[in-house]
Amino acid sequence: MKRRISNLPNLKLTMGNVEFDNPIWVASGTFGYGTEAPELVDVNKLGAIVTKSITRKPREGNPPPRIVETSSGMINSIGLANIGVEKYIQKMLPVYESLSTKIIMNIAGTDIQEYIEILEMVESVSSVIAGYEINISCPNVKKGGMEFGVDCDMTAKLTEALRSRTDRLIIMKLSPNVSDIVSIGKASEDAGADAVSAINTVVGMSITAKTGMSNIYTTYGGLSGPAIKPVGLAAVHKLYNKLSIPIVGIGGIVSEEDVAEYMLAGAKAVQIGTANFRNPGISEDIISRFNLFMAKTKWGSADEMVGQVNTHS
Amino acid sequence: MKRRISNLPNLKLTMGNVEFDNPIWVASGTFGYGTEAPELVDVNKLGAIVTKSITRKPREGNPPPRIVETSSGMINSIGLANIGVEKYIQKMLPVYESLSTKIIMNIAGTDIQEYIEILEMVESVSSVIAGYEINISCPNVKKGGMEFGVDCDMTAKLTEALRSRTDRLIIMKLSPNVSDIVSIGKASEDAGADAVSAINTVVGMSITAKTGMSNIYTTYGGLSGPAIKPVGLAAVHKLYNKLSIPIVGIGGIVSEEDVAEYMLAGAKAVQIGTANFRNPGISEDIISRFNLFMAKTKWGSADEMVGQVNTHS
Amino acid sequence: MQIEKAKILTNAEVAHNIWEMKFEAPLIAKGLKGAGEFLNILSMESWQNPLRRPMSIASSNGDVLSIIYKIFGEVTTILSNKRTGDYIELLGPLGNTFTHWQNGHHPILVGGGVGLAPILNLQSECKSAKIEHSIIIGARSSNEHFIDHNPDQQIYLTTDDGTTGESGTVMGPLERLVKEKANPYIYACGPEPMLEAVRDFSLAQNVPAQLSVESYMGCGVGFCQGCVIPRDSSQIQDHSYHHKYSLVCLDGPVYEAKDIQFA
Amino acid sequence: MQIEKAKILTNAEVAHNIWEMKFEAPLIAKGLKGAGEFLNILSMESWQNPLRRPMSIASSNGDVLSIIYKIFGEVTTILSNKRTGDYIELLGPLGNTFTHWQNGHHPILVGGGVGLAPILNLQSECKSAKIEHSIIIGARSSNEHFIDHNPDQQIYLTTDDGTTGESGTVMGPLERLVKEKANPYIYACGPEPMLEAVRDFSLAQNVPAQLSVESYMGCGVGFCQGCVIPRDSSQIQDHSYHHKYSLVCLDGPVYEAKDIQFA
Ligand SMILES: Cc1cc2nc3c(=O)[nH]c(=O)nc-3n(C[C@H](O)[C@H](O)[C@H](O)COP(=O)(O)OP(=O)(O)OC[C@H]3O[C@@H](n4cnc5c(N)ncnc54)[C@H](O)[C@@H]3O)c2cc1C
Ligand SMILES: Cc1cc2nc3c(=O)[nH]c(=O)nc-3n(C[C@H](O)[C@H](O)[C@H](O)COP(=O)(O)OP(=O)(O)OC[C@H]3O[C@@H](n4cnc5c(N)ncnc54)[C@H](O)[C@@H]3O)c2cc1C
Ligand SMILES: Cc1cc2nc3c(=O)[nH]c(=O)nc-3n(C[C@H](O)[C@H](O)[C@H](O)COP(=O)(O)O)c2cc1C
Ligand SMILES: Cc1cc2nc3c(=O)[nH]c(=O)nc-3n(C[C@H](O)[C@H](O)[C@H](O)COP(=O)(O)O)c2cc1C
Ligand code: FES
Ligand code: FES
Repeated sequence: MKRRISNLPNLKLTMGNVEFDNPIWVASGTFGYGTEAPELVDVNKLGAIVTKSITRKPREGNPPPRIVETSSGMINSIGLANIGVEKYIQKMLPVYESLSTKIIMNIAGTDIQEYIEILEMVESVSSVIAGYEINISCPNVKKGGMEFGVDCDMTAKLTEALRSRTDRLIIMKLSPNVSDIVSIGKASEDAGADAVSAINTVVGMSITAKTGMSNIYTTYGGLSGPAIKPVGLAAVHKLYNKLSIPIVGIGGIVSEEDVAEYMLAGAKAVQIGTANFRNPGISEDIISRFNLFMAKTKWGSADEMVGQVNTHS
Repeated sequence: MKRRISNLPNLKLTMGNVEFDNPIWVASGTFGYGTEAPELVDVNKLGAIVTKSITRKPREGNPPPRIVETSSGMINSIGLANIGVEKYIQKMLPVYESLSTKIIMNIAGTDIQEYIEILEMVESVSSVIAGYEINISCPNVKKGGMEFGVDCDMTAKLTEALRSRTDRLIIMKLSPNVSDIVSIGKASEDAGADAVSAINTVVGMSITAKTGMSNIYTTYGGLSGPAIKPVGLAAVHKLYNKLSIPIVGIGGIVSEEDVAEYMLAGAKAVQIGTANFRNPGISEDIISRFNLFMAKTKWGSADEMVGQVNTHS
Repeated sequence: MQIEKAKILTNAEVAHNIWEMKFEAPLIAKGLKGAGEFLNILSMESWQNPLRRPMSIASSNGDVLSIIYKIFGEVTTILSNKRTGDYIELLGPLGNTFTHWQNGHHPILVGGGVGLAPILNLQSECKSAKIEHSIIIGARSSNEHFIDHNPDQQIYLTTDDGTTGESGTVMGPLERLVKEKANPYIYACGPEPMLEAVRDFSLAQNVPAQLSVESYMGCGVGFCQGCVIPRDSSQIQDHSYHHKYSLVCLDGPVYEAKDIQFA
Repeated sequence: MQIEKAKILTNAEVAHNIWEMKFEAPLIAKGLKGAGEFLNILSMESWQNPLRRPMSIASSNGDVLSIIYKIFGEVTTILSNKRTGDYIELLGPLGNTFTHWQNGHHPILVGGGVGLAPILNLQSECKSAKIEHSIIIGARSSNEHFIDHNPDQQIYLTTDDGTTGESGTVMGPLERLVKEKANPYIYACGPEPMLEAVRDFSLAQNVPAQLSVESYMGCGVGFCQGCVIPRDSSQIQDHSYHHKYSLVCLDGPVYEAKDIQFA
């Protein structure tokens, strides 16, 4: 076993045609557009920022209450409140020119045409964005995303349509609320996605017994946070066993050990979500601590540990 | 609003042809065969005991490690270790004659024939059992249960086959690991089930970063406990909206308020699982505290609050 | 805006179920802009409760800040178990401040329940600036009050059950004071029904009012989009991505009464 | 078997990362059957860690019991933060006991790490019963020991790094003592590699041995079927529903060396 305590371990990775400084990214919808808390986090330290889902038109989102805490987790139903692609191009893309971290634009739509339109609008202007994460798995909008996320054919069609229109990185973001996440992942891979990310939130509900009220306006919302880490790990490991494209692990990551667990399960990179709400600087902290963690393990680089969990078999 | 502080609230309920003293039961696999801890719990106080899944032959179960704690939850992969139906008939049924609580026998099989055989063997002897919970949703066996739990047709066939062979209560136990739990519930209802119970455990995985080991021998196991309460509540509420048979709510219940939340979401009865491991007497405690809770609410009986969550709409 | 581990100086029950905690937070103290701002508090290592809890700043005195909190659920119970010398982790200062009170008005400060916290902070500022003002404090019963009824000092207490001060809600003294005082400006914080009553009254009487509102918060910094309230204004705020809603953590918690709606 | 809230009398670090806690548990104390039994401990209200933690009883003295624990993860850290006068909730006594040590043997007691706890309890019983015995205690280094090396009293310490007592593992003194003593019987508790070595040695030398083993426990009472170890015995136990496995919480934690397998 080689040990490299002296040098910082190598955290670089390549996905599609993009090189990332490290595998620790922030998840869509949990870090705004990346510019909200400059006093608290140096975003240039992050492996990537996945920006809040963008739709064709601005969306006001769902009425409050939109969020509620649960045991080791939270439920949200923001309803894809966002500024719309036009404003994203106009206001955000220029800002991203000055950041050295990679920007991944998360896109959501209600039909294939909407996804295509958004992507084409962004492709038509020059910008530094590294690629797209395609949200086919948001549980919080009535029409839309969700329908793709449970259907292999639709996922394949959407992936193909986008693939043919960009050379940038395409990551399909998968839903855990399905009987068989691997088949959706495989459909994405076969249709040309560069990677898949998993998981989006798990459908959940919260009620206050004393008042009899639902704590989320839309009744159901998406469960996230440490409570769902086991669900995310299982999804990533199953995908790793059957796919050859890289997997981005998401769900309940709050520490450097959680990052390592996801990588051992098969994730080449990870995204931190809910934890950013507790501490806007946590992702930066986790990157430092992951460096120390790696320095004490037998793995020479982050890449070497991907998928190497010992499963007793 | 009527308030009945003086009298104990009415907790009785009828499901199928069975009258239960109260809606608070213990969940299969979390209370053994009901006779394990007589010093710590008076089982006759419980609304019902759902016994550990029984298969046609005794099963040794999976190799250890079989369980591991997670944030506000645990993962298990017991692998349906059980004494088999013959010993159940021989040893347990006579014991149940002396209990005044209702016994619900949980059955698991690898194909329809196995379920039928088990049920017929029990029906062929005289006993006091109140009915059957049919486990079509165990994530921890290679062959078996799981296949039914994700497939409407198989669920319908199995339900019909069992329905035609018993007049006792039949509860189909549903898996949350599906794209559409309501369709499986509807298939059960249409095929003659008296009730459905939801949810069984959520597929999950656990890894120790330092050692790189999977903490469960079979890699994947079933997540239970408070972490999954939001998932159970959402499932119950969705089922309540579309089914007319009663729903038994399961998942993360550890307090009288959790019981009330499940009832507000649509459960006519509930089962307590993982919490029994922390405190073998907790279900009895929760029944007392639920009585006090009810006495302070506007609901005259437990039945009145079923499904009455206020969803802002 | 900072994250700071603050050392607890005192933590004591000041009225029934209502606690006051004082702590040293020099970094955050340096960034304060005025009464109305809040802190987002983390009370434990465990992730059982992943989210921080927002609490208004009730006073600031050099490096020492205080909060006044009601024991409501899990986290406020944990807060009340903290002892002198323990630490809590603060994110702050967050949010906007009460304004215009220095501009020649007679500020009428109205606090209900623990909504009193930012109102007491504003009272201190009025005192320091030697601005004549009145304060009305409402509660259900005398055991929830920890300040004395003192009309001579323009301190008016109300209780629903009449056990202290005037019987009834804060609206009694408020309606009276608005008539008595020249150029009144209302500043209120408290439970939603109280804020609605104050809002309706201020609009009907055409008296300006600022309300400090609460909403369920995920982050306090604009990341989560969880803390919205419907906004009655044409002024588009980018934070909430759409003019229909306003983010309480960034645009609030203090709003002109006319600008917000209640659900 | 009882659930009892026990008042903590003392809680202190006795060696590097190793703590001893004493508490009053009169109900549980009444039910004790002998050394080897354990408690299932709940250290908090929160459900962040839903499961209790099994800990061997290290001593019993009237109503006062003690445990010796190593700070391993979340819950043992919480345990170490408890102060005198705080309460912990115990479920116990659980499990079986060491046997045969009163039957004319020379008990050789072997404890490794915190596996020492039940071994110290057995040592006390030997002392009370005035049975001549030897004790071997292994650790990685001297800072993990809190008992003195004292061959005159038949107390033998070992350390991997030789900083105290004999250098090496417990196997050194064990092999020697087994030869020296008439009618020896080995009682061991400690990390799995140590137990495996003791087991193999006892089988090879045909010396009887009882081992106290650990396994991940869900309930401690036979509900969950989580705590199994593979069993090398034809004796069918109903608890685990099948002869292949044994439930450590009910059939164990003490096993005849020949009866169990290690993974
Ligand atoms: C800007 C602002 C300032 C506040 N100032 C004060 C104050 O000075 N003193 C005071 O006692 N309280 C204040 N609150 C309310 C306080 O945040 C809640 O009472 C506290 O979060 C309750 O936490 P808990 O864990 O004890 O209760 P829980 O059992 O978790 O929840 C009980 C109720 O508390 C509220 N709550 C819980 N979590 C949050 C959250 N993350 N964000 C907002 N509300 C939440 C909800 O209404 C919930 O129904 C303020 C809230 C806001 C938004
Ligand atoms: C019969 C028995 C007697 C024991 N006696 C002692 C003793 O006297 N002193 C002592 O220090 N330790 C003893 N242990 C081990 C002790 O239970 C663990 O060290 C403790 O649970 C660690 O908890 P944690 O939260 O600090 O660690 P965690 O971070 O939760 O876990 C670290 C490791 O502790 C073990 N563990 C965690 N939860 C459990 C559980 N529910 N059941 C069993 N193991 C678990 C696992 O190996 C896990 O990998 C005993 C275990 C058993 C089964
Ligand atoms: C408040 C909130 C808003 C979110 N918004 C989006 C979104 O707009 N698009 C998206 O793809 N995922 C969204 N997510 C899902 C997260 O990106 C992530 O997949 C999920 O929260 C699981 O990770 P976590 O457990 O680390 O939070 C959102 C999550 C939260 C909590
Ligand atoms: C250790 C363990 C064993 C279980 N065994 C069974 C089983 O044999 N049959 C079954 O239908 N469900 C079984 N379950 C699932 C529970 O009955 C219940 O559906 C699930 O644990 C969710 O409830 P909870 O969160 O209250 O634990 C088991 C759960 C656990 C934790
Ligand atoms: S609390 Fe998260 S955006 Fe306001
Ligand atoms: S710990 Fe649950 S059966 Fe042994």
